[in-house]
Amino acid sequence: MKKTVFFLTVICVVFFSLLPFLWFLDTSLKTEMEITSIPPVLVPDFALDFYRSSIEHYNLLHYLWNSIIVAGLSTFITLSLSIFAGYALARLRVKYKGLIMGGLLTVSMFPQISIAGPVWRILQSAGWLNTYQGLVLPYVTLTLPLGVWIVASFFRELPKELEDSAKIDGCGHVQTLFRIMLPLAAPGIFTAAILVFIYAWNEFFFALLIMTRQGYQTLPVGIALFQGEYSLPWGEISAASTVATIPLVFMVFLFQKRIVRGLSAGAIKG
Amino acid sequence: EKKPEETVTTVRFVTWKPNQPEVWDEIVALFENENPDVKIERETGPHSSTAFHDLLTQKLKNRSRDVDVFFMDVIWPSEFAAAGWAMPLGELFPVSERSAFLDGAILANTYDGKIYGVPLFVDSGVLYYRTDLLKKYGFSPPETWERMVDQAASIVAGEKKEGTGIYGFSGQFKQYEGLVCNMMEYILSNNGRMIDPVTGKSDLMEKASIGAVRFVRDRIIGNVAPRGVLTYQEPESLDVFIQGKAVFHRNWPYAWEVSNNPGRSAVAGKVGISRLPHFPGGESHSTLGGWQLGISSYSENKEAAWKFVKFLSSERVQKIIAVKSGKAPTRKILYGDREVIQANPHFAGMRDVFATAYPRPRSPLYPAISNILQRYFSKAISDPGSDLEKEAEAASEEINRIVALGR
Amino acid sequence: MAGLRIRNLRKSFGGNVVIRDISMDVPDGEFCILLGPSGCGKSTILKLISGLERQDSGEIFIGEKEVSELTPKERDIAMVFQSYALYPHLDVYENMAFSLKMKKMSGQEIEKKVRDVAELLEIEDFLRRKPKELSGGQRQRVAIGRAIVRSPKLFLFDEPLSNLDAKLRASMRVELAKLHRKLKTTVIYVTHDQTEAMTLGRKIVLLKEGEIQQADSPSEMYESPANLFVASFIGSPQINTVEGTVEISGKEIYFRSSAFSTRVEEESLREYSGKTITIGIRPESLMPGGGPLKGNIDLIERLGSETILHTVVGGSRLTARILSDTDKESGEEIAFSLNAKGVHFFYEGKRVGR
Amino acid sequence: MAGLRIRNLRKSFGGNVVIRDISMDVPDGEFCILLGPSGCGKSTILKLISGLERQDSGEIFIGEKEVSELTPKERDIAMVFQSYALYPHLDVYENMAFSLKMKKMSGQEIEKKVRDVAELLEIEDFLRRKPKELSGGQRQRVAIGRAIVRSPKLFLFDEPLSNLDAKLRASMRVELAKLHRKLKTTVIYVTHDQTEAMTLGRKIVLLKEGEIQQADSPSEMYESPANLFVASFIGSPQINTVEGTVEISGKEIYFRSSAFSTRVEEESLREYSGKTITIGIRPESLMPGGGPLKGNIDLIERLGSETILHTVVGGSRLTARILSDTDKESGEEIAFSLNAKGVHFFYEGKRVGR
Amino acid sequence: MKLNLQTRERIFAASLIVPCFLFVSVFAFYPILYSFYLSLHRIILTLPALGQKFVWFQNYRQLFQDRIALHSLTNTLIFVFSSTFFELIFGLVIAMVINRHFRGWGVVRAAVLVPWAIPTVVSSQMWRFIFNDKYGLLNYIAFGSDVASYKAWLADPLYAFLAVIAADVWKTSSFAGLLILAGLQTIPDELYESARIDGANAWQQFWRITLPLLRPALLIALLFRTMDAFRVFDLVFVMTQGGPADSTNVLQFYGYKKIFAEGLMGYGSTISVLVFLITFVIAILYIRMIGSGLIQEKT
Ligand SMILES: Nc1ncnc2c1ncn2[C@@H]1O[C@H](COP(=O)(O)OP(=O)(O)OP(=O)(O)O)[C@@H](O)[C@H]1O
Ligand SMILES: Nc1ncnc2c1ncn2[C@@H]1O[C@H](COP(=O)(O)OP(=O)(O)OP(=O)(O)O)[C@@H](O)[C@H]1O
Ligand SMILES: [Mg+2]
Ligand SMILES: [Mg+2]
Repeated sequence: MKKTVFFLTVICVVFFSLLPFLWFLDTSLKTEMEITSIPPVLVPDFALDFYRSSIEHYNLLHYLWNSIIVAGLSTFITLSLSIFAGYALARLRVKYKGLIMGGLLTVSMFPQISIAGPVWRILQSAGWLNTYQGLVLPYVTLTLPLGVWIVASFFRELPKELEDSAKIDGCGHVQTLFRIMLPLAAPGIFTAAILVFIYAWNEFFFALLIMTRQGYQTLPVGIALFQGEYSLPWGEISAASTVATIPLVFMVFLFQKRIVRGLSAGAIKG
Repeated sequence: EKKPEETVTTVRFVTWKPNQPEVWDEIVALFENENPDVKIERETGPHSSTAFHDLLTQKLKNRSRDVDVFFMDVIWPSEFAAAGWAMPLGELFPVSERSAFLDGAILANTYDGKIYGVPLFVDSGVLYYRTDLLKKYGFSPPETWERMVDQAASIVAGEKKEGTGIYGFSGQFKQYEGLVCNMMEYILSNNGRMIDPVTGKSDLMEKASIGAVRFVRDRIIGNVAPRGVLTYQEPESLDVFIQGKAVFHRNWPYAWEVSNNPGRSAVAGKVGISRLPHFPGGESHSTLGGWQLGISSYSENKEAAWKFVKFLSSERVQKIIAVKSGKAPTRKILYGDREVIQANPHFAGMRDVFATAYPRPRSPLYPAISNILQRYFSKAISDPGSDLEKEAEAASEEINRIVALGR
Repeated sequence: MAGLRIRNLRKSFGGNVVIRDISMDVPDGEFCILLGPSGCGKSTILKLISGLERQDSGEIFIGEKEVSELTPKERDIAMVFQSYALYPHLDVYENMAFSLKMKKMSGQEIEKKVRDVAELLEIEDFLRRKPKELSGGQRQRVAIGRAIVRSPKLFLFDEPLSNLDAKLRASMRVELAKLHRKLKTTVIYVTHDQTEAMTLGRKIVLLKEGEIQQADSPSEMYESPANLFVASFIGSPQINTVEGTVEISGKEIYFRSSAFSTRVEEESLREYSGKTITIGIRPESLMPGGGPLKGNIDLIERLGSETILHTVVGGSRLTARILSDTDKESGEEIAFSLNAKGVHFFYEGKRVGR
Repeated sequence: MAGLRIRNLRKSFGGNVVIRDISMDVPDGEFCILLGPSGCGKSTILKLISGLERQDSGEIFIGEKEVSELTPKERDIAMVFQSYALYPHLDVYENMAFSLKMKKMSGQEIEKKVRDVAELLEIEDFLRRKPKELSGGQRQRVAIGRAIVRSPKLFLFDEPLSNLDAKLRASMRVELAKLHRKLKTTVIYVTHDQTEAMTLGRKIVLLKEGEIQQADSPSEMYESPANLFVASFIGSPQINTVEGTVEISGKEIYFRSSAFSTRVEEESLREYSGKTITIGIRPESLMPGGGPLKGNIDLIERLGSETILHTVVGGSRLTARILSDTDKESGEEIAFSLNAKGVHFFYEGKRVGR
Repeated sequence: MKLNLQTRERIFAASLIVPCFLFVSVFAFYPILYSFYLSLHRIILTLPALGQKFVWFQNYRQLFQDRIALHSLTNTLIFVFSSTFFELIFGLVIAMVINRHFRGWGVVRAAVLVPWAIPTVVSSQMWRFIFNDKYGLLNYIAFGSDVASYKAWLADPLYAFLAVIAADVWKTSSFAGLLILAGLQTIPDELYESARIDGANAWQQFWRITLPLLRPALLIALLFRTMDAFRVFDLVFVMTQGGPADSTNVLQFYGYKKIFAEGLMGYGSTISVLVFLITFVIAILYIRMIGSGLIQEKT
C-alpha cells in the first residue's frame, strides 16, 4: 500500500518532469496538419520536415554552431581561470579569502539587468558587439563564481596531506597543482564544466543584447525570435528546441550524479 | 589580386525575413547584374517589428559599420532622425521626386523638415471578410463597427446551429505595437485622437477616444472575437482567418495574397476586402504602416547605398514587388498600372485607403509613448471591469511626462 | 642522515600560541617520540621541521645547517602521514618514484631504488596497484616505502599507525622498530598513544599545550615522572591520585588524607611538613591482602590475563591492577598495602623526592 | 523488564545471508554482550530485535511474547546507537522527553521522569543544551538517559562507546556496569572491543559471519575457547599458534613442530596421534627462564607495568608477556617453559581436550 | 635577497586570483557602479542631442511615481513569493522521492533534472505551446474536443500570470529539490531508527525530525530560488512580453524595455539599480546563512 503510493508519486514526478519536453519532441516530428489537429495526434508521422525547414529557412545550423562556439569557449576559459583561482582560494594563504569568496558569490547573483547597460556600453566601445568574444566575456564573468566555488570545494575536499606530501617530495606550487591536485580534482572540474556549459548554452538575456546579427545569434535567441508570417511556426520551433535540448538531456542522463553533486557543492557547501 | 576588392563595394542591407524570399533574391540579383561594382549583403532579422527594431537600433547605437541600408517601420524615422542614425537624404531625394509618392508615406519620413527615408511599400489596415458567408446570410460588407459586430454575431449563431464552430472577428490585440495600430483605427473612426499632433499631448481622455476603446472592450473582445486575440499578432490572427475560423479579419494588405493562396488557405477564393468600418458619425481611417528604406549615418558606402535605395524604390522594382509579393507600392502611378491591378485586384479600390491612411504619432520618443499606449490599451480591453477614465488619465499623465522629457 | 637541533621555537596561528619556546636535540640516528594529548602542537612541530609552515621565531638545524629559510624540497626530509597521503591517481611504483622523479633522477636509478625498497618492505607484489586496491597495512607500508626510497636525512612520522586497527597496529609497531634498527636514520615520530611511545622510542618528548613537560626514556618517564601531568598521562589504567598533608611525627613521616593515612619512606617530604601534597599510586603498586588502605570493591573487571579492581577507599576512588584473578566479588571489603616503587609525591604539580 | 529468547533467526540482504540460524537465551536482567569482528551481523541482530528490520525466519520472544509482528514502537525496547543519534534540533530535555511525548504521557509525568533520570546520570546541569554543545561523554550519557527514561523491557546498545577516546571509554565502561547493577534491566550490548566485552558482560556471545561461535562467561571464554577463532579473537596480545603433530611415546605425549617439541600433559591428545594439530599458547603462559622453547629475542616492548617479548623460536614468531621488566636485550637468546593453564590444542579448528 | 617563503606563496596565490578578479571587476563590479552613475543622469539614446545631463535623484523620484514600475515590482514580488513557495513544496516532494534508493533511481533523478537543464527559452516556448488557445495541450486536457470552450490562457491577466508561475515552478522545482536533497542526505538514518523505536509514526517523523532538520537546507533553497526568481526575464519575454495588460510585466523585463527598446538609458538604469539593491539585500542574507550553516556543520 505504502509502496504503491510511493511509486505513484515517483511516476507522477517523472511524468510531469518529462511531459512538456516529450510533447515538444512529439510535435517536432509531426506534420503541419497533425500539429493543429484536435484531438492531438500522439504518434507522429516521424516526418523530419520541420527539422529540414528549420535548417533551410531558419538558420538552425547557424544558431547551433554559434551556441557550440560560445558555450565551448566560455566553458574552457571559465574553467581555466577557475582552476587557478579555486586552487588559490582553497589551498593557499590568501588575505580576505572570505571577502573574495563572498564577493564572487554576490556576482553570481547579480540580476543581468543591473549590469546590462554598462556591459553593453563597454562592449560597444570595444567594438565587440556581435562578436564571439563579446558574448564569451560576460559569460565567463557570470559563470566564474560557479566555477570557482565548485572547483574550490572539490580542491578543499582533497586531503591537505597530499599537498604537503607533494611539497616534501619536491614539488613547487605549480607542480603540486598540476601533478597532484589537478588529476585528483578532475571529477570536480568536469562537474563544473558541465554546469558552466549548460549555463552558457541556455543563457538568453545577454545573447539577446549582444548578438543582434543573425549570423552570431545563439540557439535560445534564435528560438525566442522564431516567427513566421502566417502562423507561429510551432513545428520549426519545436524542432529547433529539440535540437537545443537533446544535448542537455543526454548530459543530464549521463552525468546526473556529478551534476547533483556539483549543484549541492555550489549551494550548500558553498 | 586585390583588385576585385577595390572595385566592388559591399552594401549591407538589414532586412527582415521576407514573405517570398525568391522575389528578393531576384531583385538583388537584378541590381547586382546592373551594378557589377556593388555587392549586396543581406542580413535578415526577425519578422516582428518590435524585435527587428531592437536589433536594428542596437546596431545603430553601436555605430556598427555592418549596416548601410536598412528597413524602417513607418514609426521609426523620427526616432532614427533625432538619434542621428538615419542619414538625411536632402539633395539625393529632392522635393520634386517626393511628389511621385503617396503623401502620407512621405510625411511619415519627414522629421523636422528633413527627409530621412524613402517609402518602399505602404500598409494600412483593411477589413477582410468571407464573401461566401456574407452572401449566405444576405449581408453586404459592413460600413460601421456596429454592423460588423451584428453581422458577425448572427453568422456565428447561424453557423453554430449547423455545427460549425466559427468566430466573428480576428484582429491583433496582443500587448505590442500592432495593438496601437488596431486601436488607433477605432479611435480615429470615432473622431477621436490619441495624441495632439501639435502639442504632442495625450488626447486619450477625450470621450470619443474612450468610447472607441470601450466598444472594443465590450463588443469585440470575448464577444465576436475570442479572448485569444489578446495574444494575437498578425500571424496568429491571420491563421484563424485562413483556416476558415473567422468571418471578419483586420489585417494589412499582404494578407490578401496569403488568404487567396489555395496552398495555404482554406478559404481561398472566398475572401473579400473592404475599407475598415467606422463609428456612426465618423470616417473610416486606417493606420498607416509600411516600410521605408533608410541609410545609416555611419555607412562608409553612402553612395552605393543610395544607388541601391534608389533602385529599390524605382517604379519598375516597386512594380515587381507589387506584382510578385502583393505589397502596396508607394508610387501613386502604380495604382493605375494594369499589371499591378491584375495581380492585386484589391488595390484598385485601395488607393484612397492608402492616401488617407493616418500615421501614428511622430516623435523620437515614440517607442516610449507606444509602450504606454500598448499598456493602456491592453489593460483597458482585457479587463472588462476596468475604469477606463482612470486608466486613460494615468496613461495620459505618463505620455505627457515622456513628451516633456524630450523638451 | 643527520641529527636535529631545535632552539627556542615559537609558532602561533592568528594570536593563538601553539608552540611556546621549544628546544630539543635529537642525536643522529635516534628514534625520538613526540607524545602528547590532541592539540598540543605535535603535528605543528613536524610541519615546522619540514618547512610546510614557517616558525615565528627560533631556529631549526638539520645536521649542522639552519634550515628555516629553505623550502620543504630543499630540506631533504621525508614524512609519513596519518592518512598515508598516497597519491590516489598513481600506482604504488609511481608513488614511490615520485620524489625521485622530482629530483630528476634517471629512470634506471629510480627503478633500482624503488625495487630495493619494495623488497625490503615486502610490497614487490603490488607495485602496479593503485592505493585504493590495497589494505590499510599495505598502504602504510607503501607510505613508509615512499619515505625510505629517498634516503632522507630525517624521517618525520605523524601518527602513522592510528588509522589501523588494534592488531595491525601492534604488528606494524614491531616492524617499524625493526626497520629503524636496520636503517638507522634519525626519526621524529608523533603519536598520542602511549603504548606506541613506550615501545618504539628511545626517547620520548612529552608535550602539553606547546611546551615540553619531560624528555626522557620510556622507563624513566614511567618510573620518574617529572610532574603530575606526566604521571597521569603515562600509564594505563591511569595513576591514582589523592590529596593530603604531610605530617612529621618524630622520625616518621606520614601522609594523611581523608581517605587513608600511611607512613611513607620518603625523607625529602620532610620539608613539606603541614603542606598539601598529592600522592600518586600506580595501580599495580596497590597490593591487596591487608594494609593501611581499607575500602570496598566497587567493580571488578576481569580481562583474562589481568584483573582491574575499582575500589572506594575512604571516599576516594582507587584502581588496582593485579595479574591474577581474584576470588573477591563486588561490594566486598578489601585492604591494600603500597609498593613504594610506584608511589610518587607531587607538590604544586611538580614531583618531590627521589 | 523481561528476558529475551531467540530461535532459529535468519536474515539475508538481497541474497547475501547475514544471520544464519541464530538461537540464544538471555535471562531477565542479564547483561549480554554480542561480540564479533566487523560485519559479522551484530547490528543486524539488534535491528531484528528492535523491529527495525524483519527477519526472514525464526522467532523472537521478549518476555513470553513473540514480537515478530510488532512494530518497534510496540516492542517497548530502547536502543542506544554508536552515533548516539540524538535529535540535533532538540535540547537534552526534549531529547529525553521525546519518546514519552510519543506515548502521550502528561507533561508533569514527563518532567518528573526526565529529572529523575537526569539526576541519576548527573546531567541535570545541561538539560537545556543542544547536543552539539555537549562533549562526547556527555552526549553518551544523554543517549543512555533517553533510553532509560522510558523504562523499557529491554536495552539494546550498539557499540555505544566506540566514538569515545580511550580514557573516557574506560570510565564510561565502569559507569555502565554500575548502572546495570542498579537498574537490572536486560541488556543486549554490541561491541567489537574485547576489553569492553570481557569487563561488562556476564555472558558473551561471540559471532562470526552470522553464526554463534561460543556463548559463555568472559573467563570461560578466555580460559576454554571453543575453537581457534575464539582463542585468537579473545586476548591481547593474541594467542601464539604453532602447527605440529602429536607423537605418542609410551606413556608420554609429545607435541612436535618445526619450531620446538615439548611434552604435554593432555591425555585427550592421545587419539590424535600422528595428526596435525595446532597448539595455542597465551603470551603470559610463555615463562622465560629455561625450558624447551629456545629462541632469540627479536624486539622488546617495555610498557611500563609489563613487557612484551617478541621472539623467534625455531622459525616461529612467539610473543611472550611478562609483568616485570627484563634485563635482556634484543638479539639475546631466551628459553621458555609453558604454563599449562594457557595452552590449548585445536584439531581442525576445534578445541581438543579439557 | 630571497623572499620569505610565505611572501612567495602570497604572491603566487595573488597571481592565480588576479585574472579572475579582473573579469569580475570589469564585467560585474564596474558595471554596477556605472549603472548607478547612469541612473543619476538623463540619457535618452534616441535624443543624443540632449546629451548626458546630471539630474541628481530625479530618476529615482520618478521611479516611485511610475505606476508601471511599481506594478512590475508588485508583480515581481508576487511572482517571486508564489513561485518559490510552490517550488519548495514540489522540491520537497521531489527530494523525498529521490532520497530513497530503488531500482531505476538514477533514471528518475535524471528525469527530474531535465526541466532544470532545458534552456528557459525552450521551456517557455513549450509552455506557450501547451497554453495555446487553439491547439494547446492544456485546453485539450481541460475541455477535450469541445473547441468552442477553449480558453486563451495567456490572454487572461490572471491566467497568464499563473501560467508564467507554472512554467517557472515546473522548471526550477527540481533545482530546489536537489538543494533540499542535499540537506536530506545529511540526516543520518539512525535518527529515524531512533524515532521509530521512540514510537514516532511516519507522519510524526516527518514533522518532528525531517522538517526541523531540513530547516537550513530549506532556507538556503528558499533564498537561492528567491534570488533567481527576481531575475525572471526569459519566460516573460517569450511567453507574454509582459502582457496582457502588464499583468506579467516584471522589473527585469521593464528595465530591459526602458533601456533597450525605449532608449531611456538613465531612467532604465534606475530600475537596474533598484533590482540590484533588492537582490543584494537577499544575497547578504544568503551569505550570512550559509556562513552560519557552515559553522553549524563543523561543530
Ligand atoms: N593551520 C592552522 N591554523 C590555525 N590553527 C591551527 C592550524 N594548525 C593547527 N592549529 C591549532 O594548533 C593547535 C595544535 O595543532 P596540532 O595539529 O599541532 O595538534 P596535534 O598535537 O598534532 O593534535 P592531534 O593529536 O589531534 O593531531 C591546535 O589547537 C590547532 O587547532
Ligand atoms: N540494509 C542492508 N542492506 C544490505 N546489506 C546489509 C544491510 N545492513 C547490513 N548489511 C550487511 O550485513 C552484514 C552485517 O552487517 P552488520 O551491520 O550487522 O555488521 P556489524 O557486525 O554490526 O559490523 P560493525 O561492527 O562494522 O558494525 C554486513 O556485511 C553488511 O554489509
Ligand atoms: Mg596532529
Ligand atoms: Mg554495527
